[in-house]
Amino acid sequence: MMKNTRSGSYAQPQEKTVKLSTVLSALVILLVYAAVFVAEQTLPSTSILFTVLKKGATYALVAVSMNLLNGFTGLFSLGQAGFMLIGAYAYGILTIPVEQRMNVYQYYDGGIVQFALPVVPALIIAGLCAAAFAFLIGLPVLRLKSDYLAIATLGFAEIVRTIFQWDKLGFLTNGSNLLREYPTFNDFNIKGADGEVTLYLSTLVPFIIAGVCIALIVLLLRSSYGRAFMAIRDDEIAAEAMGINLAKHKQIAFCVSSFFAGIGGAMLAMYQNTVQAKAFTSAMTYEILLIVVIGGIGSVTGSCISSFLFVACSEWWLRFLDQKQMIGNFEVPLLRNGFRLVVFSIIIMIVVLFFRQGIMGTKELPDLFKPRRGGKKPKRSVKEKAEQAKENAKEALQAEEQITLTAAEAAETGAAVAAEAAGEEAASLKDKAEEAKEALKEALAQEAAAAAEAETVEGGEA
Amino acid sequence: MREIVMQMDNVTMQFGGVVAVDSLSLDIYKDEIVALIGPNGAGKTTAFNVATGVYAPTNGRVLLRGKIIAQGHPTGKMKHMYAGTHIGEYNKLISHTPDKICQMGMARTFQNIRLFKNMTVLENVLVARHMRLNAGFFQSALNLNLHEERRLRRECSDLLDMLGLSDLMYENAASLPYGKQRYLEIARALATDPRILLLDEPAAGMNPQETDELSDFIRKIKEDFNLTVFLIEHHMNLVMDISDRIYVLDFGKLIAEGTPEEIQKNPAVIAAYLGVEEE
Amino acid sequence: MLKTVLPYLLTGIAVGGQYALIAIGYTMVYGILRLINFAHGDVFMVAGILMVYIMASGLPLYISIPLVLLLTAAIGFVIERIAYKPLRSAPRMSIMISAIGVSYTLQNLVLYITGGLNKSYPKIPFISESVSIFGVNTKMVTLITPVLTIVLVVALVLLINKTKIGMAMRAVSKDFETSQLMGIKINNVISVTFIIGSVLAGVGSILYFTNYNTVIQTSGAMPGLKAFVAAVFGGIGSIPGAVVGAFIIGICENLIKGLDIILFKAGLTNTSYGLATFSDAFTFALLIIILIVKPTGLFGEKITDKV
Amino acid sequence: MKKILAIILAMMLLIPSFALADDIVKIGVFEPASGDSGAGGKQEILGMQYANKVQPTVMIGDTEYTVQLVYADNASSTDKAPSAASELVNQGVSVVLGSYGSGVSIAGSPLFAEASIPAIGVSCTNPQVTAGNTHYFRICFLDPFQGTVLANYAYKTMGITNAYTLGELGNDYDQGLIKYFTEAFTALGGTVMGDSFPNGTADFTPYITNAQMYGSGVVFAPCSIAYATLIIDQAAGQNAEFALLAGDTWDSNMVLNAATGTNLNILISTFYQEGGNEEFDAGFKAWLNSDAEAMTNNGGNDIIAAVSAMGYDAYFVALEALKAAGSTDAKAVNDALWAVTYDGVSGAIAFEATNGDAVRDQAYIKTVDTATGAWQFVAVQGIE
Repeated sequence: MMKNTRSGSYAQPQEKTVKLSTVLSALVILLVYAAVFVAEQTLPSTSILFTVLKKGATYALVAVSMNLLNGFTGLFSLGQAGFMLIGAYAYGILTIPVEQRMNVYQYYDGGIVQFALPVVPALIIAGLCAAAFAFLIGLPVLRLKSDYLAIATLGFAEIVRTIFQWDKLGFLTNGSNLLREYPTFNDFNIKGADGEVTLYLSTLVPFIIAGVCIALIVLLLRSSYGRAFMAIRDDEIAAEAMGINLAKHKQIAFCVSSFFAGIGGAMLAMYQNTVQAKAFTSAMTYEILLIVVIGGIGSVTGSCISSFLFVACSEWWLRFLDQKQMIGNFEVPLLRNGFRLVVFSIIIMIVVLFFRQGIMGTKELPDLFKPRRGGKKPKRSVKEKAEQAKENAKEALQAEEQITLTAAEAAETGAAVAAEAAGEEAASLKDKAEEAKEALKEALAQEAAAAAEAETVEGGEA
Repeated sequence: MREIVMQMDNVTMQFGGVVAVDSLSLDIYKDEIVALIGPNGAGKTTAFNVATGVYAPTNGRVLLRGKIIAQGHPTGKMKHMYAGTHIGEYNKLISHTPDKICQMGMARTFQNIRLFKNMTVLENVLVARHMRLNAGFFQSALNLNLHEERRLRRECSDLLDMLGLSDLMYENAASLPYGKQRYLEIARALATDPRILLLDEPAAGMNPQETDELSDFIRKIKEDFNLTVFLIEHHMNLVMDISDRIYVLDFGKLIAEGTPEEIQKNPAVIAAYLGVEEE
Repeated sequence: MLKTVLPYLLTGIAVGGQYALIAIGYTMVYGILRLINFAHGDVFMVAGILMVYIMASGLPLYISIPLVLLLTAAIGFVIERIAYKPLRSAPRMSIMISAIGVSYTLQNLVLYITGGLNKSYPKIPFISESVSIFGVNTKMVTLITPVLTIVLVVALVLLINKTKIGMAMRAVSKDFETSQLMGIKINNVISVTFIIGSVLAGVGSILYFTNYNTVIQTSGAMPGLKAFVAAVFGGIGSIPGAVVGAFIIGICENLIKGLDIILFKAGLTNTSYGLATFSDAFTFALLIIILIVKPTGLFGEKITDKV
Repeated sequence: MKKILAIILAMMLLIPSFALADDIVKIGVFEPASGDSGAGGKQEILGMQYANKVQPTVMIGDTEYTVQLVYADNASSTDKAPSAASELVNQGVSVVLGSYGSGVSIAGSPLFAEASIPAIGVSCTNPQVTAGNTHYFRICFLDPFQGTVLANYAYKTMGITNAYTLGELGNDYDQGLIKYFTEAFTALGGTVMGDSFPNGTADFTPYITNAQMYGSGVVFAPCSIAYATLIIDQAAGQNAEFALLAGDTWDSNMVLNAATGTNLNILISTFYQEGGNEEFDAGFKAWLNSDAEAMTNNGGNDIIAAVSAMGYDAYFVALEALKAAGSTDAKAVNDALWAVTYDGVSGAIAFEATNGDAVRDQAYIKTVDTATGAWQFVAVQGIE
């Protein structure tokens, strides 16, 4: 009944290109790592490039973890800074060398923890701590709908911040004071006997940590669970009707995301050399959210790229906007402290308003290497499509007419109030209206696209 | 006596003061195709929603293959507002979430198509297999269940092949034409391994020729998948063509039941559909 | 005992009134657009900054106050037109992100203009004066705030219930699509909502900053967030709810700040636990609790899911 | 679109490399120009800028170098501090001045250490800034000193036995000073009650009520200026009878502005008292009055903040170190710094040999003359 000329032959090349593009992507990633390694050995280690790369890698992980929630599971959570804080503190508390504790916990007699863990176990525990908190808070709040969830998680982050600053817990958290002296990125450099660095790894290691974590997230997204998350994002009700336990899967996504946010927090602690709860404000969450948006909600690649761009722009490239610049004798107007942030926020608003897809949309790295399909389509299918679109449009129009009529009826009998009370009727009515609108939009878009395509094809032939 | 696959006992669904479904009782036997018809706003979709666990019934119960999947009686404010009958018969509250009911073998489609729009056709179907996954979370999350994953993909692409959607396997679900989206929704429901399939207006928006194709298709899947089918539909040709039995709802009440021939002749049904000259 | 609690109650009521004026803006916008207008707190802050600059330019009070309110209304209107209107059909998350973006932009703009230094708010005669009530010293504004808040709220409720535009607003908040089909000019209604919300935030800002006389770019964030919590607490979409919620939060917050000493005076403890630390955390804990126990808030209406 | 963006970004990369290269020595200014400590940071920068105006060149060896100040805003935040520090390192500065605020100094410290660049803390009073390293110096006194000085003054000179402390939650400066103050005050036999307020607090009336209820004779509130003005205003509104006591952060004309016309008793400890050096005072005021932007950054009037004087001194200490090192090489400057002594406007500066802290045993206590809106010298107070 649906015989098509392209039948069957379509799937095969698809498979092949997937493989090719995967290989190419892997190559690109490998090149990036190699470049980082080489740059680190050749350029002076104090170059700001490395500072930016370290923070970029950290933010990339956090942004991807946030994307897992917001972009792939459709849970709008604003608690990221809170989970990072937990991770950062867990890492700091567990890794400060025992002999330094008296020094760091200067007001709390060296604190209660009197041992130090190696970096990797501490990182994992940092993630687990964040995940454990996420589990507890997730039980009640994940039932909430989108924006309520956002505000509840935001509130949660604020509560966490307060608790960690409370001086009565100072024996553990050092109260309002800094945690420091724990291993930082620079401790990954390999030093010779004379104390000189023989092999620089302080940038590569954060790249590796972030890379491994992001790879794990990508694997998760590609798994059956990842599909379930995306199904929940696309349509919660349908997902539930298809046998997906919403509570369980939301909880999993929330905990996994927080786990990696915790590790990201620990990385941030290593980057900052010190940890202080004060820095983990909602502004930090917003920053990460904006990174996700700029990169494209629902694209891991996008989050990674944009986090490096974001960090580089805000903390390096645009810094010159904060200082007076002279071109010859002419002083460039407007440039003074704070201008960088103004320019930056305007760029962000432009992205949010006009480039809603962000850098990558929902595309991933391998998608960039796939041949574009549009150009290959035979002319006939274009015409078919156009016709189909027109038909759809007609149908939608009719449907809408009908809805307007029924809506008018509803209005007569007491407008919206009655419509709501009527339960099923209201629901079906509204759905129909939505459906029709969507169909109409789609149809119009399809028609336009088809027309455009037809034109280009014809143009090409002429 | 044949096995009853699904049974509704005196199901009442009341929203505020409005009784959407009023003491509905029906039985659906194995291997039947049963239709639920009625004018707009008769409460058909509400009945579906109660059966699939979206709404908990205000009163009454639903059984799936002999097991109670939903049972309720008026509580809280509803105690005073309740306008239905059979009060006090269903004292134990039982409710399952829709996912649990789906796992127990009842799958559905939606009146307004609810596909996972940003996922491919194949992925849409794969999602429906998720609950039957053997691998645990970590095994799956680390992609260690390659074998199972490959099997799932094969099964799903076979299913799509069977439904004539295989050439669209890697298309985005949202980019499918309307008719195909309806078929995809059915394919997705079938992928959950259902015993009984609930179709909510599967022919909505289809032209007569497509509707005919659809009725053949429903018969075919019923045979191939060994299904029981329960559907809501407005296209009378389709209903009369494929139904073994028909239930008719009007203002939430069951006004008739019987074979297509009986229903066509039933004066109450005719009155409900065409309206009766008063006096 | 009462003597101990009274000063906290008094400031609590004043703070509550100021939160209430901000909360109304949140609740009205949410009622209509289902959008948490994250930028609302910053509009409140900008109103404060405007007042600083306008008064500094030497305009008399009776011109500068209306001018500030007018400009604040204009800002609210422009924000809606630029940042929210183009996204009307976009997913809700996009609009919310846009709101966060606007908030970020406003803060940075003010940072740039003021140089990140806190500006002291001009003293407004009469309401800045100190008064003594029941032996407690406070500012006049503390007494005026609740009264003015109630007056404004009553006026607003009348506007919503008695006027044509009010009816349109109610209709839109009940059912966005249907009212559009009924011929209500959605964009006008939304603009009016934003203007009303902004003006009230402007009034709130005059009261608030007269009390706490410093404005800085981050001044709006916390009051904004708390006002939003108040709106949710009272049942979002409900104006009386927002007002009641705001007063409850204002009073609770202040009582917690004094909890140590209240317990101390009551003879329950003799050490300081530093409970005042949790005054902000408490607000958010309250939010999470109310969302779990009664997601619709105190006065919210139940919204049934459609399938 | 994306291409254009890429080109723009590439161009931005090139811009910073325009700097010219003839005989310039760069001094990094690692200060907050935004965030909670923005106001204080700016006043500290003013001192450096004025010093740069007074002495724009330095003789290193036989060559006269022009001194260029390179700024990096650490935004008062530990998560922005490393990249700001890195920016300075990248610009090739020989020595760093700053920061206002100890947390950011500690966060930036390892980056300076890695590049072997010495840093001179101007007003970061936390012991941990210089502890255990050889590259961070400071010209101001430390928290334990300041806290003890104030406790001594309150208990011994003012004769107060009941104190209330109020600090920002999560701010190590506030909490550190309070800690030392409390220890010293209770050791003397006084009692101390206290609260912490969350970041962003505007409503201090309940805390002031708390202090009144405890019957405290003095409120020790060593918080940042933004909160200081609020506390002063609200304390005045409640007719507070206690004295307000604070550390060096309150030495700002914003505090003066807020306190003028009230009948509060405000006492602070600080590094410098206007009138300590007539020449500096006159010159600095003249400069402020001639430069509108500097005036704005100083809060709109020409009262000299102690941190400005400290910034001024820090600049000259850096020049001394450069002269002594005889080269612009950061490592050489670091080595030379240990032996640098300088007679600055805020007093004689020398570094002790373990941590590189300033050798200072006295603080100025001053009070606000609420009628005229000026600082009034009260006493010089040491630990004993």
